[in-house]
Amino acid sequence: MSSQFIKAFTNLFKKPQTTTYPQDAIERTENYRGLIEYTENECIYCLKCEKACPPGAILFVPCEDPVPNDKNKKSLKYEYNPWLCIYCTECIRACPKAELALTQSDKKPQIGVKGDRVNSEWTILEQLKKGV
Amino acid sequence: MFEIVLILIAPLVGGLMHGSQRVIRARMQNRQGPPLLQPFYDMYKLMDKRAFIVHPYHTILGILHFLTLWLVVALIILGTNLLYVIFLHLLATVFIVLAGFSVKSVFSHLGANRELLSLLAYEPIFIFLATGFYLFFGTYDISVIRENSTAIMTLPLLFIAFLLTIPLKLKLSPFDACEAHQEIVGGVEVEYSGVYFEFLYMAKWLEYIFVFSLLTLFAGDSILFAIALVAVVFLVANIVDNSTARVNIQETVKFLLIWGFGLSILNIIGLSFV
Amino acid sequence: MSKKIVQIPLGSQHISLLEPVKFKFSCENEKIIDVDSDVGFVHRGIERACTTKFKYDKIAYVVARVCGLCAITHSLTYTMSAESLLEGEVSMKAKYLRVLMVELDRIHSHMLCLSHVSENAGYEALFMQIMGDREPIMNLQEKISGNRVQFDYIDIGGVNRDISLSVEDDIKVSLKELRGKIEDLINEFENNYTLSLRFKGIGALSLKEAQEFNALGPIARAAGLVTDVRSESNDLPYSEIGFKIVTSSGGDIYARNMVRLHEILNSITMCENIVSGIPEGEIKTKFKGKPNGEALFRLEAPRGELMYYVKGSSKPMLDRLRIKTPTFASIPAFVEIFKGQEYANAPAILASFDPCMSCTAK
Amino acid sequence: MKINKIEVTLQNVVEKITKFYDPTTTHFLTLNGVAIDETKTEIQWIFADYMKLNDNTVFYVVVDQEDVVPSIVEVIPSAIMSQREVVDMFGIEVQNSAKGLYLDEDSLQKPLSGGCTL
Repeated sequence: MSSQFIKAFTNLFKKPQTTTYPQDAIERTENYRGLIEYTENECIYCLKCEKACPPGAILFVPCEDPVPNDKNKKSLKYEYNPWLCIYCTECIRACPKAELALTQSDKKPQIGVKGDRVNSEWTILEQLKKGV
Repeated sequence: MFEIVLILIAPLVGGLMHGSQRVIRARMQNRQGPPLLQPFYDMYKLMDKRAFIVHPYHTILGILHFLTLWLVVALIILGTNLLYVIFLHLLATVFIVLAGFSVKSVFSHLGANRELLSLLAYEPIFIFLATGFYLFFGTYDISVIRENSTAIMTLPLLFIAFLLTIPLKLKLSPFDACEAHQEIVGGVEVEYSGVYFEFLYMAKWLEYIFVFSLLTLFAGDSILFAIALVAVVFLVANIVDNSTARVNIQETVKFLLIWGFGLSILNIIGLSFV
Repeated sequence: MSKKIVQIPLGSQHISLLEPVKFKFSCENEKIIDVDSDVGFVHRGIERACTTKFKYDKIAYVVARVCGLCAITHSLTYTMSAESLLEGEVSMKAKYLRVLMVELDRIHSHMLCLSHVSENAGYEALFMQIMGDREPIMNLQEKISGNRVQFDYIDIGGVNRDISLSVEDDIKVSLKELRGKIEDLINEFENNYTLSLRFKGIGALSLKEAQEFNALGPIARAAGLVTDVRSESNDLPYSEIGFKIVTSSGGDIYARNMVRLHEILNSITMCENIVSGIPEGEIKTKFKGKPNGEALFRLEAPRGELMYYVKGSSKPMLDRLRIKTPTFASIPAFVEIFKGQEYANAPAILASFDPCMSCTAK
Repeated sequence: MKINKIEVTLQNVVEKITKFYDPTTTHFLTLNGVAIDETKTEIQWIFADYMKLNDNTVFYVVVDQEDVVPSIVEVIPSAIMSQREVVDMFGIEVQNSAKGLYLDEDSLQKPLSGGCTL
């Protein structure tokens, strides 16, 4: 009891340990797990990342005007849902051209708003994928 | 005139004391905590909330509790009879106890029960306090007590007994079993909402004024000593709050009845030998 | 005083609860005479999802979502049971790293429980202090796995990230600081008079009751029942890193707190031993085949024994996954302890069980 | 971990468990169900010994949807929770066991049984 008594008094003159976010930025560790970044030109469209993703946050959906790439024979388009992603990096481990086609950056996802394909529009993409 | 202004701003001063208490508590717990004016921001927010009335008497009793407490504080500032003040304060507590029992919520009942039990513990000490002042000064008049020099040297045990009731009245650990939000969700406060809760909230601020103005009676006519006394007691009460756990209501009553009651009686008996 | 019986609800939403659980106490003057419980508020159907929606190699990530605090134990238990149905061998280094994370998890989970117990006993300052002391451990976990809470660190074959030398140094420094703080806390829990009024002799579970109701984890060890899955299995290298069973007697809240505090000290020792003696090797090895057959695995989660039953038949989808969580098995013991206690002590008693409702309802 | 599987019948399961179970050395883990096909379910009573290396004992019986599984609450009071869970999840009747631990009236009934179609 007495040690807590003294501690309560001395704490009065100490700087509080609260991080005053957002005035002060939060320190990020070097291994911070941020967004998955995709480079269209490097991709070989093996679809391994899509199969590896546990929550299904990566989808290759058919589209009409794909970015010109020789490997893209089925005219697919890479779609990524950062609000579904759990940032486990299974996709990067599955990727045969990791560090080129798929990388993990230290960026945070934006706060998801309605126009960001968070829920209903992503469901449409999933249905489109199932239809293939 | 000065007294009238003082009476009018009493709840605001109480709010500031509550705010500073929250700041000090936060610093003692090594965290940032709310700003000093947070109680007033809370009030502003509460005004926006939908007020839900369980039944009119419950609400009226809550308002009466606040008004009576304000009257108590006013009487202290005006310097009237100490005994009136203490009994009027008892009435204020009775209002809130009645309010607690008038609704169906179990938590409210438990809170009112605990409030009654704590009344049993601290009320004798208040009455002994008045008796002690009467025996020393020959009058119950607060204005007379304020004009004479300090009585703390002759009433030291009563002073300690009074200090023991401060955590109970301000709902600080270790004697905050009446409110005990982890157990009974605030006790009697639980059924108040919106603008009507504000009255209970302000009543809490007035308790600060009530307790500390009783405390200043020990300082007599020296204003500096009064300020020092309030500051030190305020700080110590907060330190104790931050180094103890909540004690059960039974233990609280037992502790106060043994120590508070015992010390007061010792002091009164001692006075008759002086 | 009257003999009227009052029904006091605790939950499903209550200030002293972290998660939804409902207890209905029948009280006579604040003395509890009967208890009724309802635990199914957060049922999410994870067992079914694991057998219909996810392939066996992704389930480690799914079951981590059963519980936020013991996420690592869930994924580790599943992974180990799945590995026993596949062909392959986990490297020693991966095993050490797994134990390191599990023990760090145990430290911060126990600290959360202790802070919560003291908060429910009305000691907010101690709550803030323990939560503040817990923060470096969360940071360590973030440095190792990249995340503060959902680690996603363990996968079939090993672990996902290697540990760097600078992180090893950080671990050593943080744990050394923590040891001093925990010793102060032991002193505080032993000697604070108001805390002893709230904890000593309150919510006691006798050894006989603990055996009868199959109490687990710290609750059982506080009652003097010698059981710890860490010494009941040899799949993880616990015997090499200085594991000791901590038991106490009395079975009250105080004994449970003491068991937790001393377990934290033991875990700190283990983590220090791990960091100073990580063997060389791969962090991940390839596993072949599809799960075939039945496997049953137990592991000591912070709250007690966690069991996974896995059944597969050489298909990517499992046939059955059964999760038995510690709190789920202890609820009959909880109900028994509550009877005869004061209602005022109920929140503290409940917190001292360290109940995890999202584990229970899964 | 090693599993010792012992087959029992619905008639003798309580008797066998009573004979096997000693609260000072063994504890009951859980009652588990495994759907075998659309109507058959394997019910398992899982036990483990205190402080023995990798020792698990499983009593199992294959039941039909209509069978009533005997309750072991008399012997092991803590089995009540897992019995209620099996009732909810597999739609199998367990003696003296109430429904509705996890599932509400309007939710999918017996989601883990073989006959469940989603």
